[in-house]
Amino acid sequence: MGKKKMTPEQEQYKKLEQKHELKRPVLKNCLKAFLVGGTICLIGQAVSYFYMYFFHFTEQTAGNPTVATMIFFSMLLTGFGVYDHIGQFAGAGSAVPITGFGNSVISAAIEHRTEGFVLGVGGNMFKLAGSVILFGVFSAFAVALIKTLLIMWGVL
Amino acid sequence: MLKGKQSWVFHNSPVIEASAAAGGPFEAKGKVAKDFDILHDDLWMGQDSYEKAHTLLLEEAISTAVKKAGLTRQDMQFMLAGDLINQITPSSFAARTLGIPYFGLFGACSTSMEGLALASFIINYGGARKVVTGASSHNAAVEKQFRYPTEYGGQKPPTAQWTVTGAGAAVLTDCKEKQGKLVTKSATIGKVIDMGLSDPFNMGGAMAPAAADTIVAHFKDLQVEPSYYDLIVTGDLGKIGQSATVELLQKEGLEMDTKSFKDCGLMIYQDDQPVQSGGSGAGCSATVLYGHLLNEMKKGKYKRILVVATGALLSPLSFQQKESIPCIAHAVSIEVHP
Amino acid sequence: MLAMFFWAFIIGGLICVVGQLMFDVGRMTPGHTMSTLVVVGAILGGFGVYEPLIDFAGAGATIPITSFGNSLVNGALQEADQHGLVGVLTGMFEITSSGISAAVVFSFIGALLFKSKG
Amino acid sequence: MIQSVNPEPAAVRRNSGKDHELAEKIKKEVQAVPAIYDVAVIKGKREVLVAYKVKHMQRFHMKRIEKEIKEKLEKKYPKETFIVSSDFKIFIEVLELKKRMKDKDYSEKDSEERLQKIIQFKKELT
Repeated sequence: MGKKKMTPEQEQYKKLEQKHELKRPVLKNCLKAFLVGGTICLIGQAVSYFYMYFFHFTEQTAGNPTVATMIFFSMLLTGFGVYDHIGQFAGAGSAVPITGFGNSVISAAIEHRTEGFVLGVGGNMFKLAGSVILFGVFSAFAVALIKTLLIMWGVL
Repeated sequence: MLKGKQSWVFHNSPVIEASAAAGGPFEAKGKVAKDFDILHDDLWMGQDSYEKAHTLLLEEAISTAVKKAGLTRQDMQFMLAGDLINQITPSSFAARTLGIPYFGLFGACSTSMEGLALASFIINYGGARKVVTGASSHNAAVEKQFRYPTEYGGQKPPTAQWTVTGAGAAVLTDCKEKQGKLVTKSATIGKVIDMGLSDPFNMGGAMAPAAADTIVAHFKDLQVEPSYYDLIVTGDLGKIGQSATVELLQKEGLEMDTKSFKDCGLMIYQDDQPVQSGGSGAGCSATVLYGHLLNEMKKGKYKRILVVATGALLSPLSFQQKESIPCIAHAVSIEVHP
Repeated sequence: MLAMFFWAFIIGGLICVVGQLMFDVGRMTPGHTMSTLVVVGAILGGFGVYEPLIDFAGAGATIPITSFGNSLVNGALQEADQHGLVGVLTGMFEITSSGISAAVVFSFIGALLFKSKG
Repeated sequence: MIQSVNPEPAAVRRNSGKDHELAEKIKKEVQAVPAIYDVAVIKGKREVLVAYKVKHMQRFHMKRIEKEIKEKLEKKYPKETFIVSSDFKIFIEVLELKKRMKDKDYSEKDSEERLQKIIQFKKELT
């Protein structure tokens, strides 16, 4: 991160420190992320088939209730204090799925409850997920705008 | 009296009359649980916020230490305390309840030794006859401020450290009867050192140079050898910080024996507790010293120890603004008076 | 149908591995990682490659956060198709609203029901 | 449902041999497409509903396949209106309708109504 210029002394220490730093078990972490992330998606698939069989949803429209249901599961797991343990094990496996998005909103909401519902819960709910919404919306705006303009000008 | 560049020698040997440690549920499962005076089985401790629980921990540690010294809080002339929360409110709120004239300190995780050094100084020069000092931290309150919500499923890397839920306090007096009692002999005040590291999930690595600097300064100022101490214990360097410090000291010509060079962050928890690199937080060195280590000294296991508490002086804001982490370390030596 | 489950697992898992690599090798914070993945999803959506991936992997593509970016783009494009440029703005949340509203509603319920466990 | 079911083609007008014949022919036509493995055809009073499953590895091209089949059918049977869908839900609905149609008491009017509902459903989802 630190792109600042470092003094030779600092550079030297950085090298020394890196020798002692515990290496992140990247391969193991990736495997765990794969298994847990895959399982969450598998559950999501089961939920969407559930909505297709028993409710009036098609392959295309089942996505919405599936996402909502997964976030509901996420709320329960977060509330009972399980999701953070899954997260420590799975890393991105539980952070990348929509349940991780739900977890980031819900955990912030629960955490700041002691500051009241307006300033605490309301004010902090999106403190982690806010950047996801910002960059999602802005990049979607840019992408959609460019594509629409290109279509209008007949390039596409 | 000032000795060397940055050290004090306390000729009047302020006495550590009594000390106490309070901890949370996670510490109750730790390696030194039996040395805690009070252990809570719930992080909330019957309060309605973690910050209040944090305040309660310090109140309890101080009250217990005062009681163990056979005194009342009205006998205390000053209280020196600090913690990691914004504007050190838990310590100040505890001071409000206790009603002792109060100095609020901030030295991040080095606060425990900053307090002990200053308290010793005040006693040594007759600035007071009875002083209480302490430091505390609360895992959930600190995580909330510095990192993510505790329920958030973010993965902590192996370099991360676990903030201790606990408070430690000690009562210092100018008691004339010193024989066999624990006294503070000297203190070395560290300078702020920044080696450019900026990963908040690797505090130990960032703090190691500060610890090494203070340790080197201590031996230079006091002109003693490391072997003078039975134990040199650092605050909360954790696995990475400790091994980096050993190497840094080696370069300065100070060989550290692994038996007599320990770290509170590595002493407090069991090996199988999920704390990654070890414990940290202002309560880490405070509980291990004022609980476990002083007990061991009373039992006669150690005669002279040097405690080097280390602190990372960052804030969530400074980290987000891509500032590196400035660090500090203060050392205090404690001996059994002959 | 079994193939659907299989590929949901594989594709979903692989997207998570990409995220894990961003954590561990790229040393990115979760916030940076998720934001980047959403942007990637939006761009893939713009090129029209994300929808076929959803056809192929089902929940394996709709559950990862990348689909959030994709559905934002699709919502905007659909609306733009009907109402021109203004639609880019107004249609944005057409499809994604369920995720956000579920997150908001359930978080509030969560905050009412649960206490932080620490 | 996990395996392919290969449902018989059906027609809403039970006694119209012509309709049955047409459904049969369309099913064969669609089945000939290599990317497809399970086809259900129902000839309604006006429309022909074609639901099918796409081989998994071909699912990337589902939209293109749908378009191709529709064009192919419309070219071959210009008089008919085709509703073509690869959506799993539509497939389930078609099977459900076929099950009901087996019942003698289920009138042609009911069948047609239900078929119209499915068609409506398919139109809504895009």
